[in-house]
Amino acid sequence: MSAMTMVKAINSALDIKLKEDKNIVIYGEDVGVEGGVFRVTEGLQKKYGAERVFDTPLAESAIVGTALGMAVSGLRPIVELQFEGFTFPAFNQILSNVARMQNRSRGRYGAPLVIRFPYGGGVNALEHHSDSPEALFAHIPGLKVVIPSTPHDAKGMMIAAIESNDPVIFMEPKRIYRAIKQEVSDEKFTIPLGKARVVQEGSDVTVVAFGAMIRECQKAIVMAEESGISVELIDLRSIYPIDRETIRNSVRKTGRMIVVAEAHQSFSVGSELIAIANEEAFLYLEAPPKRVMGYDTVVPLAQGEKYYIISPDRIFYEIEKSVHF
Amino acid sequence: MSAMTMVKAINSALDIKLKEDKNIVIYGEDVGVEGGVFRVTEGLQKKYGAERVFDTPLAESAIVGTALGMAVSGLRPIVELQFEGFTFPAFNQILSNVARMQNRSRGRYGAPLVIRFPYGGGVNALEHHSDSPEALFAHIPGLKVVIPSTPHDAKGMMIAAIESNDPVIFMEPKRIYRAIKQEVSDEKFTIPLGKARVVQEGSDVTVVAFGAMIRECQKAIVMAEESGISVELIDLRSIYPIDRETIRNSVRKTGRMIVVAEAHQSFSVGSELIAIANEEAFLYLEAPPKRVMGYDTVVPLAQGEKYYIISPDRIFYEIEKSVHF
Amino acid sequence: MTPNDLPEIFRDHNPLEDKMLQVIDNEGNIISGELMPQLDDNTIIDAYQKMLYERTADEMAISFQRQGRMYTYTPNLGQEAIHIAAGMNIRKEDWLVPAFREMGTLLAKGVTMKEMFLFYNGNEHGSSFQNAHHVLPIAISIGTQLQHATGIGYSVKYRKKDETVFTFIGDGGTSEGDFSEALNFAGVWQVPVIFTVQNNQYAISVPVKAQTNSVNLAVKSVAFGIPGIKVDGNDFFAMYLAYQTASEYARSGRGAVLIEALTYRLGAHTTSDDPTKYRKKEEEELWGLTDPLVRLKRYMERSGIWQIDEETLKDTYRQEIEQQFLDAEKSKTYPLDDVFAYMYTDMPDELRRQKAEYEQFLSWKETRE
Amino acid sequence: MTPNDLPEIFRDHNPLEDKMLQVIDNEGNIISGELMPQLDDNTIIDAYQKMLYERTADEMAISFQRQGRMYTYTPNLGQEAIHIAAGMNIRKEDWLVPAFREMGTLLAKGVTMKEMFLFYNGNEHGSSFQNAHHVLPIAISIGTQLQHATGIGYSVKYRKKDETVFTFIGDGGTSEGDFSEALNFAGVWQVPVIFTVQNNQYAISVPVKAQTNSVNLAVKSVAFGIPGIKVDGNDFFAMYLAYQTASEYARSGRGAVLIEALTYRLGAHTTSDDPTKYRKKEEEELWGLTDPLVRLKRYMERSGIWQIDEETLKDTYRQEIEQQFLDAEKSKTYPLDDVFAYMYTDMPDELRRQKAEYEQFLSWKETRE
Ligand SMILES: Cc1ncc(C[n+]2csc(CCOP(=O)(O)OP(=O)(O)O)c2C)c(N)n1
Ligand SMILES: Cc1ncc(C[n+]2csc(CCOP(=O)(O)OP(=O)(O)O)c2C)c(N)n1
Ligand SMILES: [Mg+2]
Ligand SMILES: [Mg+2]
Repeated sequence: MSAMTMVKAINSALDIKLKEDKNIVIYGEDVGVEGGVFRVTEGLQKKYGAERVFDTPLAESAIVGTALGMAVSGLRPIVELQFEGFTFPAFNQILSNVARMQNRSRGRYGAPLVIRFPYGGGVNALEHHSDSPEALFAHIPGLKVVIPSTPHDAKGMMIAAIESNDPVIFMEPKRIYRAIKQEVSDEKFTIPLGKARVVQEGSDVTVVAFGAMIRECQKAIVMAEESGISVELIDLRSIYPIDRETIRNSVRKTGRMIVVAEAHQSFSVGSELIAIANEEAFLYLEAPPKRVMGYDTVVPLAQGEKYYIISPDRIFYEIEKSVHF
Repeated sequence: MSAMTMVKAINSALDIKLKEDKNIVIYGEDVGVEGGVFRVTEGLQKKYGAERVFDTPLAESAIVGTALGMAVSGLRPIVELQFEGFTFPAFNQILSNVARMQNRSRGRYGAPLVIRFPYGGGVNALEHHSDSPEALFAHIPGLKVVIPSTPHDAKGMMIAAIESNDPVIFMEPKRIYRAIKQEVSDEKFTIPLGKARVVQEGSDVTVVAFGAMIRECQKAIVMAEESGISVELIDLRSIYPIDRETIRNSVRKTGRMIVVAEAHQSFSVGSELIAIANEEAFLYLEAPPKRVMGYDTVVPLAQGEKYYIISPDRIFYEIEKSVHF
Repeated sequence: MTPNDLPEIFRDHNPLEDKMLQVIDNEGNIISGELMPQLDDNTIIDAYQKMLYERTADEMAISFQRQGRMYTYTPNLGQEAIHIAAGMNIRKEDWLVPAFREMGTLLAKGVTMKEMFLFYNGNEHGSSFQNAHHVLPIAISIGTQLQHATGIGYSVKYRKKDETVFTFIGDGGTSEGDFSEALNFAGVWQVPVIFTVQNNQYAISVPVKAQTNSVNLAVKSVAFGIPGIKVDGNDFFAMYLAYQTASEYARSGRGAVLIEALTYRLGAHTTSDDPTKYRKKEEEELWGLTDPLVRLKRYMERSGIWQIDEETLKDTYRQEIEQQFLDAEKSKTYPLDDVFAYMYTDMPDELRRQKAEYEQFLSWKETRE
Repeated sequence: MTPNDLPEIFRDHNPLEDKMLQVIDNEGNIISGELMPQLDDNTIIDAYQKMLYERTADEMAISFQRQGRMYTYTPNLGQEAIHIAAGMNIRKEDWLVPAFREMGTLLAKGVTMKEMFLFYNGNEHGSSFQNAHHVLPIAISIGTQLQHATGIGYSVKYRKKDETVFTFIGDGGTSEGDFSEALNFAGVWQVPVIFTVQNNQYAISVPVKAQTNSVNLAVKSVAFGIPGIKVDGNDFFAMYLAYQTASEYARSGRGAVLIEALTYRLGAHTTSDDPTKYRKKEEEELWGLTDPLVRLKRYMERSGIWQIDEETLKDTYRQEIEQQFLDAEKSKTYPLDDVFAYMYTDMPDELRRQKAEYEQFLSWKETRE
């Protein structure tokens, strides 16, 4: 066990898998010598050589497109895209090929690869550095889309992602890259993809969140508890496939659901979870399931971000409203 | 008035606007000499010259990227992307720039342009020619996303789209490009973007659809009526912004909602409409709102498409289930 | 890349000077004897037969499509020399990363006409290429496939395999950003990839002069620091020589190569296309004179190695191809399972749920019927 | 593009031969007198002052950022000759489509330091460029801006305006597919766009030799059929001459031009970057010798036109810049409205609803406090 940030935990996962499997290569912009702009790949080039951990030219489509070529020919590439805002030059390769090669070739060629990138707001960044595009990836059939909320989960989910024979979009909440330290095993372990985690049990209302929002929800829950409200907190972990069972069980129990996420609210994870709550627990609903999410606007630059980002008191406000509906 | 297919109606809209406004140019792959692979721009190059209606090199990102350049400098470009499956090389330009220039420059530069393309299944096509990616565009703040379901609407909405000072994604249901003929005015008229249309009033259940699915819903409604079920059919017309008011009024009246759309169901228009039904009409709901949509799979090639595409009896089946919930 | 590393034919046919590699002319006369690849008569006859087979298969596919027995089809008419020359130089262990207009090369790798028919009949099993080794499915999203090829190149190099990657794109495709990125990565990584641009003069209706202002397409290699050469794509011997040389170059570890094969799409873009809308009969006739089959046949006649009873041969081909078509038609089953089964290696519950829902509908439907 | 249409300096500095346009050396000595642009002393002094202003502003911005009074900032250190030369050749009616590292050119077009500070302080109003004509906001998604520039070029040509488009990208950016597509369209459309690649040797930590295998970046113009030239980007006179020539070329209707400006990023990539992780002190020192300010100053000293009291001048600049910074800090208001107001020209009800919902929360919050 060591105290690890999420950055360190992901680095540890990559390290373990690089050591274990010669077919794994890691590449992207600045991941080699520099170790990534967030230092997630720090030290790995030194340890495993520039043939296995390396920098590429500045071209996201080719980073992903070549990764698919590697994957169909026996390698298991892990590529970094530098920020969520720079995944879109690669969107065509992801949607049209990475997600579809397995189906298109009727299983003849698969795409065992991981595309990882930092995402999300709250870091006072320039444009394109504060977005949460998980819904765009989750709507694409053929992908798994996952987001960890703790160092422990980040490590176990990353190892599972690398070992998955399906392509995984691994989104890293940059706001908590270094904000949380946690005791994490130095050994190899995995957390199965596709399963949500009940962070805390409760009986009055279900709060579903993921990534950096879990921490904000926990702060809100302290406020709720002071008001005598019992909250069940679910960390979704996997955006696709989504864990209907955990949602069903919880909402049937509490009768209330609040989704907390940073992304634009329309056509979002929030919409999807509300649909699921209706499909799975319609007769149990005591208040309308609610999304507490970003606006359908560009994430404001640093000075305006306070209006956009979801604060604990905002979450508490919605919890209270739901309970008193 | 003339009997027009949707192809002809859109052509008529383009013709009227080209004649009226010298700042309008139309371009894309094969739209000039050839008049587009679906002949939507037929005859326009001849009429308005190759400076205003022209073919480009095969590069969707540049087609959209240059259109934004034209738009900020006073032109009003209308670009065609050949099929929905080939919009994705341009996804970055659309999301990162077209949708954001107005906000980024605090209104100094706008993006009055139209991106139009055929979409949807049911035409026995090769891969990438049967998809319905409306949710991907609708999740991007800054865009308007619209889909006509009749020749009349196509013409009026296209003229409105061209006259909009905001960028419009204009999706054309290729399955009904020529399948429906309708008397349409030869004159200029507009249909405001953002407003749904109540195709038919009813009291038992609300069916929300758009594009080629309207026709399928109408067939299902005949079956429903035979079973004594009164259906209200709403043609959404605008995917973003979505017309909450029309949905609210209808669902509050009927207490039931079924969304019919071709796209993959997760993180879709269906999810969004269910969320809206909850937000706007929770206490009125008598059965869980339901999405009748495509699977989270690639749209199968021609031989398997029958399993994927929504048939009238499938819609009727869901209407019945909802009414008897 | 110092000029000395460059094979002679690349140096002698500098695309910057817009030179083109050619071995025989339209009449089948040898233009440059020293360039004639060393091929015995049987190999040449074999090449011709393969070109004839591809042409026959194309003609039949078009006719099946017209009969309404097949969906949209993309003919290869006029581009056979490229496909067969590539096919004769590609080894079992080499990779083929196709676009969508190189049937002859697919067949050379072991893809069957039955699979081609299945694919154009709307069944994904036509892309699984059961007996073909190292062949990716047809790529429809133009340009993307070149990046896969470059990635395979990296993987081959990384694992120190003796495998070369053959990949294809059209003239129109060179305008896609993905084309440039793929060649740029290949240049930096120095990987064994042979990029062929089949310049058949059109991207659907758009002529190549509207695609780019560069003097030719081979010259684009300069931007990526890899050798490029423009070759007469309707001259089987020139194409053979180009692939032979490029393969040696790639196998020797010197990296990627760009070949522009100058050809002409004799037929329509697809069976839904009508070329009379955008090109002149005279132009088609002029290019018709460069037909690769005619040229090779003339060469064989002139050099006395013509021994082919073409009509009998075509009949044999027709029967065989028809049989494969019928097999494909017969195997035209598409169980519901196939929609879901291949999306993931381990199917998520969500897909199971969606499938079950559809099956419930089917049961309801049955009870009603 | 026949060679005769090409301006002499393009012909004499063929990027295929990796030649570079240079007028003065590091010591400020004239290398090729016949290339020296005709500039009077005051213009040269003015150029130096502008470079000095840009440098001063950069130093102060870095220091404001270090004081925690500003967010991440991208310095221009070492690249001033390019920016000021471009700025002196760009006219009011010309368009500037920037990347994110050409502050001097932005200032020349009328952008204010206050706006720059507002932007790097996290306020979109810093991109509205109130007093600047025909300047697009800073582009962060690398490569996309070149396509906007090409589109503006089309619009200028279509409306028969005498306007030239200046656009910029870094060495790393040349690897993006969007770069190639933009230049290819510009070649086909023959539009008045001057593409500058600021080759400052690095894309964050990645050296230019890892970006591409081409002999230089100017040579990429060959792939698009437009003229290209490699210029010493730290030589103000060479850059001036390049822009003068390129502007004439573009204005004469002959089309687009690619300029590779060879320079060096003397500072960090951004204020969050630490270059010692990936480059050697010796390398920095070596390039330090080519500092464009030092070179121009030496030239002025040698030719006896040095009349600048640099320290006094810098002090004036500092005061003026500080004032603009304070103005930016003062205007640091960001009403909730600003989040919603600019997304559409006519705000959809949906955004009104979302805003109202937030305002309800704010009222609740107030009652609780
Ligand atoms: C990314 C993308 N954009 C558009 C299309 C539609 N399309 C199919 S073939 C074609 C023309 C291709 O021309 P070329 O590259 O010259 O190949 P050819 O068809 O001549 O073999 C187009 C535009 C596509 N398949 N992919
Ligand atoms: C599409 C895209 N990918 C990645 C980034 C992240 N990024 C910002 S600057 C930079 C390096 C740019 O290098 P270069 O083009 O040489 O310009 P320079 O910073 O040297 O001026 C990168 C990778 C980005 N802004 N846009
Ligand atoms: Mg072609
Ligand atoms: Mg750089």
